[in-house]
Amino acid sequence: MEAESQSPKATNVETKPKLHSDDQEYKLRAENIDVFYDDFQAIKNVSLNIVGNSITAFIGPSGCGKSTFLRLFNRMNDYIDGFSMNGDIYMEGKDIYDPSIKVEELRKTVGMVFQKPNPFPKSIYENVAYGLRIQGISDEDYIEERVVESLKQATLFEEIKDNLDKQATALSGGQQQRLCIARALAVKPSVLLMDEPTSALDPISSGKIEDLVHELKSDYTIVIVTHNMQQAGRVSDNTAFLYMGSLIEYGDTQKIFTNPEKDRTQNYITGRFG
Amino acid sequence: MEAESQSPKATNVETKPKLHSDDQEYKLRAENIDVFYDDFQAIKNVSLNIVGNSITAFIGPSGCGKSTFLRLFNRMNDYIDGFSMNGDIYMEGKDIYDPSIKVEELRKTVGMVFQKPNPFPKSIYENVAYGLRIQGISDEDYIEERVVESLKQATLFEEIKDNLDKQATALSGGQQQRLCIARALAVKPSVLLMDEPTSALDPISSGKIEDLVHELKSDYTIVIVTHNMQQAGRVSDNTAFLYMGSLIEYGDTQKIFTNPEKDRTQNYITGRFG
Amino acid sequence: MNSTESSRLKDKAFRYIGMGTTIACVLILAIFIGFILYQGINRLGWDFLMALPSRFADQSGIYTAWIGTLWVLGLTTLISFPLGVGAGIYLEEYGKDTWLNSFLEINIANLAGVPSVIYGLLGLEAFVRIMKMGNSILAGSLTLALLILPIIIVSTRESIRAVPSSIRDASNALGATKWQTIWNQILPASFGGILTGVILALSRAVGETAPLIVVGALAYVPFAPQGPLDEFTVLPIQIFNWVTRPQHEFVINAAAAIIVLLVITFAMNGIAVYLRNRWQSKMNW
Amino acid sequence: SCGPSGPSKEIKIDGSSTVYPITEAVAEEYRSEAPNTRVTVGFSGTGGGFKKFLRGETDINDASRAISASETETAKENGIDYVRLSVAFDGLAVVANPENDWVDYLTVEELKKIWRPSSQGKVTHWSDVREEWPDKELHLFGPGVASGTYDYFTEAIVGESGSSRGDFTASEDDNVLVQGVSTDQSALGFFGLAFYEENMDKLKLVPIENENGKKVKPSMKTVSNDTYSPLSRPLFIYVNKEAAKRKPVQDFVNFYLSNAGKLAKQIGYVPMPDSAYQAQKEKFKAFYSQSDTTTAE
Amino acid sequence: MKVKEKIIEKILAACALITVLTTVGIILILTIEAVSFFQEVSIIEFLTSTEWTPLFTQKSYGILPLLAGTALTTMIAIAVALPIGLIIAVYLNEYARESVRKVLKPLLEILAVVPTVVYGFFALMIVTPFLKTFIPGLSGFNALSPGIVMGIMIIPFVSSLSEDALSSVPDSLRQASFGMGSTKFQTAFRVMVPAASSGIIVSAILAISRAVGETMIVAIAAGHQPRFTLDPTVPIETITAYIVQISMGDVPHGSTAYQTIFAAGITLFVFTFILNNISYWIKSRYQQKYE
Ligand SMILES: Nc1ncnc2c1ncn2[C@@H]1O[C@H](COP(=O)(O)OP(=O)(O)OP(=O)(O)O)[C@@H](O)[C@H]1O
Ligand SMILES: Nc1ncnc2c1ncn2[C@@H]1O[C@H](COP(=O)(O)OP(=O)(O)OP(=O)(O)O)[C@@H](O)[C@H]1O
Ligand SMILES: [Mg+2]
Ligand SMILES: [Mg+2]
Ligand SMILES: O=P([O-])([O-])[O-]
Repeated sequence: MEAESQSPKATNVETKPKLHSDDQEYKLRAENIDVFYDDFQAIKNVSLNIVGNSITAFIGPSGCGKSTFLRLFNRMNDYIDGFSMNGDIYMEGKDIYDPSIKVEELRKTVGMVFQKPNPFPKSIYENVAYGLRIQGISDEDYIEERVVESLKQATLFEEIKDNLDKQATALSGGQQQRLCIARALAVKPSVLLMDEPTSALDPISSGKIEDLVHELKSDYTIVIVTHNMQQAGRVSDNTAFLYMGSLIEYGDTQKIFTNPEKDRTQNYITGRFG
Repeated sequence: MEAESQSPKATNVETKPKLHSDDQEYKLRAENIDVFYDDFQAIKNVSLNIVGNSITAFIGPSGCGKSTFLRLFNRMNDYIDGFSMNGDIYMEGKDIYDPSIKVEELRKTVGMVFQKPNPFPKSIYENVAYGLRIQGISDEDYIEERVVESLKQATLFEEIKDNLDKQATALSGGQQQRLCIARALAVKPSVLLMDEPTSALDPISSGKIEDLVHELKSDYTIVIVTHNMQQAGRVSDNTAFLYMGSLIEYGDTQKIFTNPEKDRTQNYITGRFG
Repeated sequence: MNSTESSRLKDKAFRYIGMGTTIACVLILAIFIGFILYQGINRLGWDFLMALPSRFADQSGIYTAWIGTLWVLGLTTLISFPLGVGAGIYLEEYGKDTWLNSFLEINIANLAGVPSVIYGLLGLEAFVRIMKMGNSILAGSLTLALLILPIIIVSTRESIRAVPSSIRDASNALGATKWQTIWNQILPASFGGILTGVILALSRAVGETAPLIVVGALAYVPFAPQGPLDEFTVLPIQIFNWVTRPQHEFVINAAAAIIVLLVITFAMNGIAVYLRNRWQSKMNW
Repeated sequence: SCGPSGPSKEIKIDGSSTVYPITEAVAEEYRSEAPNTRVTVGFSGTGGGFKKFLRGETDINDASRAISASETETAKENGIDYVRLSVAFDGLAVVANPENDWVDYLTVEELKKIWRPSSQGKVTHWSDVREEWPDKELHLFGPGVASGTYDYFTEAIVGESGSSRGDFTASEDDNVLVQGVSTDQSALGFFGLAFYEENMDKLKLVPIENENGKKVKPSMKTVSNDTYSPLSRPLFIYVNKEAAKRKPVQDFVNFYLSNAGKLAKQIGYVPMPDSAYQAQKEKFKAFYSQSDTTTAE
Repeated sequence: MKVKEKIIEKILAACALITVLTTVGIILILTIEAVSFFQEVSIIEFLTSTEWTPLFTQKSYGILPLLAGTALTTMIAIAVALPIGLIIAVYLNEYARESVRKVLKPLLEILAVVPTVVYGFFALMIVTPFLKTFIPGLSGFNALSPGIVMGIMIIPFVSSLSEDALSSVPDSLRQASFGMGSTKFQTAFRVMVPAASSGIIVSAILAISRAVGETMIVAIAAGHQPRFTLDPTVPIETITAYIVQISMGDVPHGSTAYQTIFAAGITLFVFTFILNNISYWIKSRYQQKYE
């Protein structure tokens, strides 16, 4: 029920992302998040709303907490020793840290792609089928259909369609990363988290992934961490700038890159620090 | 018998270091040096003469071959698998790669200080005495005299004179590095090679080492590798700029820093690449 | 939803199965040791340690056995320590990356996997018969020394490898010869690790039975040995001898002797672990 | 505790595991008599012991049978002279597991059926021995081939020394046999009577029908009066001549003969009459005092 | 100076060559005795006859009963050690907290330092009587009890080596699996274990090799009866136990009976040699994979 002009919450800042008419329209909402690793506070009172079917980029210097924040949305921090948090994260209005939420279910809805391509040491086919198999699906026809479709979505199918039995680890880095995206897509998530998905890749492979991300936008809500300013500028609708655990500025990517409100953002984007 | 105005050899360059009247005055001479690590050529046809009782700095971007070149002068590359070289290195006119040369003897004349302080896990006293002991010297009085004198030369004596029995590893980083210098001095070398001797140290410790290097100049020929432009400028008489294994420019430090002949040198010194 | 439920259930079940299995193993060990203590602890005493073997179980002791064990241990150390450390130094410091080195490496890996009873056959033929040492302490010790040599070599190499190359560089740059560097720097710096490996290897030797039986140490030796060419018995063989007797009193003797053997083995392992920790914390370069 | 002892104060004994307990007991008692004499006793079996004895490696050999013809041959070749001294009697006990409730007695014929070589792999169940017995697997235990007990048993039962089936648990260590039989319901085994007496509670003694048709259990009495036949026998020690010239050996053997009767009884063997021991002592004395006869140069 | 250096190097090389001498010695001794054995006994009989009675009047030299005994106890040991070791490895690596692992792992490794003669005692005095309460027909000497105890003894080999293999699998795979919504169980058995499979196989092979060569446990608790059977409840004999049994008596040098222990020894050596080399080969390939 928030007003049309309302901006997403952020510590001490009022920034303007692309807005929608209804609270329901926020696919993801983070409210007053603190994250601690033992005594060290990695995220400091960050609030931030993300609308559906958009691409949001997290930028900031190394160690500012981008990955930490991203991983909150599929609860991947849960396994880290010493991790603790305050605040709430909602997905489509539901508190994902509520005890009634099954974290395995959540992760099927919120897919994730990592910095370094990490295919399983199995065949290409079995990599993509993995998410379905662990759900107990055994209908081979359905699995095959999903594998092919996901590989097509990830624009990988044409390159490897004759080699679905090949070991995934034998693919090139760029292909591996697209495979990892296909693997995430196979279980039909609605959110896709990507943590520096191209930082280990050459420029050509990176370009392919960027194109792919663009295409996926119509079906998925995508949050992407990147240290590549140009990439953030090219690919995202909204950008959040984090610095030492705090959200400095958040809003329309165009705006952030051309006319940021904070000097810090300005300095970072023009490469004067970080 | 070379003419007074002759400049040291360098691949495709004519640069002017501080000159002396006689070939004999060149403490060290490298002629047409190629170095290979297996198939990879790390040094490409470099020639370079160094006069006695001077400080020569090697600068250049990481991986350009500074350390490789420096370590030729005490044959420390000999142990590296796959190392091979062409060309000759003379010290006071003698070819140090001649089979008749005993490498252990050479190293007593050419001391070396490394990037990370590497004292032995023994007492301070025994660290400095080590070089004497392995020469078979057993006259304790003489050893003590050398230890004290070397520590004094390395401007460390005052700080630790009451603790000569202390473990050397318990000293601070800067003290450890001065200890390593004292250790090298104890055997009365005439050349001192230093490979980034201050890069692991804080600015204050670095300053002390720089002062020390300056003082040692009157007795030793010093060759120092550094990635710190300011340091090279402050400390050295001559500077050699290496780039991808080639010697780009070599000459008077003042000249190199204020008015280099090559654009590459200019760019590197002003920090435009490297 | 359903599949998530069952996955979670399996997950939970395995957590308990895993914990249960692990604890069960530790528990079995506890039961074993508890049983031994229960059977044997009352038999232990000064008399038991100092008595010679006897046909009466309650007058029988392990004097000859532990003296024999000490002899064998000492002699095995004397033989295997210099050989193993020397071989380790050679492999790590000399002739690296030669075909000989990789051959030696495979060979040592293989020797480490040869069953101990085969070493017994080697000892029987080579030492007892060809070199005519008979069933002596020397023959037994030589056999055990060969048996533990691979362990000592491997741990020596690991310890030497743990010494940072900066130490080696520093020594070389001062004009030290290879051996001077090894003797003055590498060995002192790796000594803790080497010692750990040697003690672990010896603790294995203390418990070895089969190779000694094969070289002929299973005799009734009612007198403590006085020299390396004497016949001998050791604790594990004394235990074996008593275990095979049907009379309960001898079984109790066996249990008591096992307590002594376990104390020795655990103590050696404990010392080794302690040394390793101390060495590792000292060697944080 | 004891001072340096020259090699001459060392006495090496090996041989029969049946005689071993007697010799062990004597050696142990002798420790207090002559603390500086080091007596070592092995139990390689009579045959195994003779191998060493005839190579001159041991001074005394325990034997639960007389020396064989081929062994005598070897002795001549090696120039070993020796004397045989009797030390006690023994019976061979045939034993089963206490839980075995069917075996009441065995005839010599049945024992032969069980143990002869041709029965290997054929007589494998109790029912193969006597039809009314259960169809349970027959697990056999006996002394190893190096033992005099084995030789004696095969001679007495099968008819040829050293001839038997091979598929049984054979051990020179009688303790292993006791353990095996006492823990295995379908076991049948044999060994010296003394081992039965030491482990009576764990074993069932099987009576043997002798040629008079009487079912006899071995005991002190039945062995010494010869009614337990054919499985009773004398036990010996053999002393090397060279060794017998050494004073410590003479002392030890005399001590042995003086105490064997008492100790044998303690352990479960059948002692000889005192006069017999006296006769053995004299035989021994005559042996080591006489000049060399057999040793050729 | 140079001369001294050379001498030292030669001495050190000699130390290293002792290991070669050892191998040569083992192979030579086994081969020489085995060759004279095979001059008496046909290799066909050795490999095919199902009876092993070299000491009796009706001599038969079939190694199969000893091999069967070795195979039987080894299989029982592996059946115990492999699943338990693997479960423990997975549990310690994927489930247990660091503090728990720090306590449990060294405790488990105690199992591997207990001398084998002590395990023989356990097998004979504890495990066999315990098993008898379930299996009344169990002989006092049998393959089952020493097999199980041997299995317990080699659990730490399997668990430690497998855990090393599991922990060398990059964490990114675990992350990927969790990120897909897998439970720890699914992650462990569908991703981690397959990814670590070569290391786990190495641990299994080394465990087998160890079980094949284990001597005292079987010498004490398995009986000494060469029997061509896979029945775990009756007395059997392994190759190793046979060597010990013969060594306990005095079989004269040069006799065929004496040579049998070398024929048995070379059989044992060949098996363990093959196993060790397979594991060495897998290990050197697999170590390249994750480095
Ligand atoms: N497991 C952990 N335990 C303790 N501290 C951690 C842990 N992970 C991250 N941190 C700390 O939390 C802070 C934020 O880390 P995070 O990985 O989120 O940064 P980032 O912005 O993603 O950096 P980068 O660009 O280098 O990936 C850093 O200071 C980091 O050192
Ligand atoms: N042991 C070696 N084996 C193979 N290549 C080597 C080895 N040491 C150095 N190189 C290569 O030789 C080149 C020169 O190395 P060197 O260490 O001399 O560079 P450098 O100028 O000292 O660099 P830095 O400033 O990083 O110390 C580099 O490309 C390096 O990768
Ligand atoms: Mg990150
Ligand atoms: Mg360098
Ligand atoms: O050991 P034996 O008495 O049977 O020879």
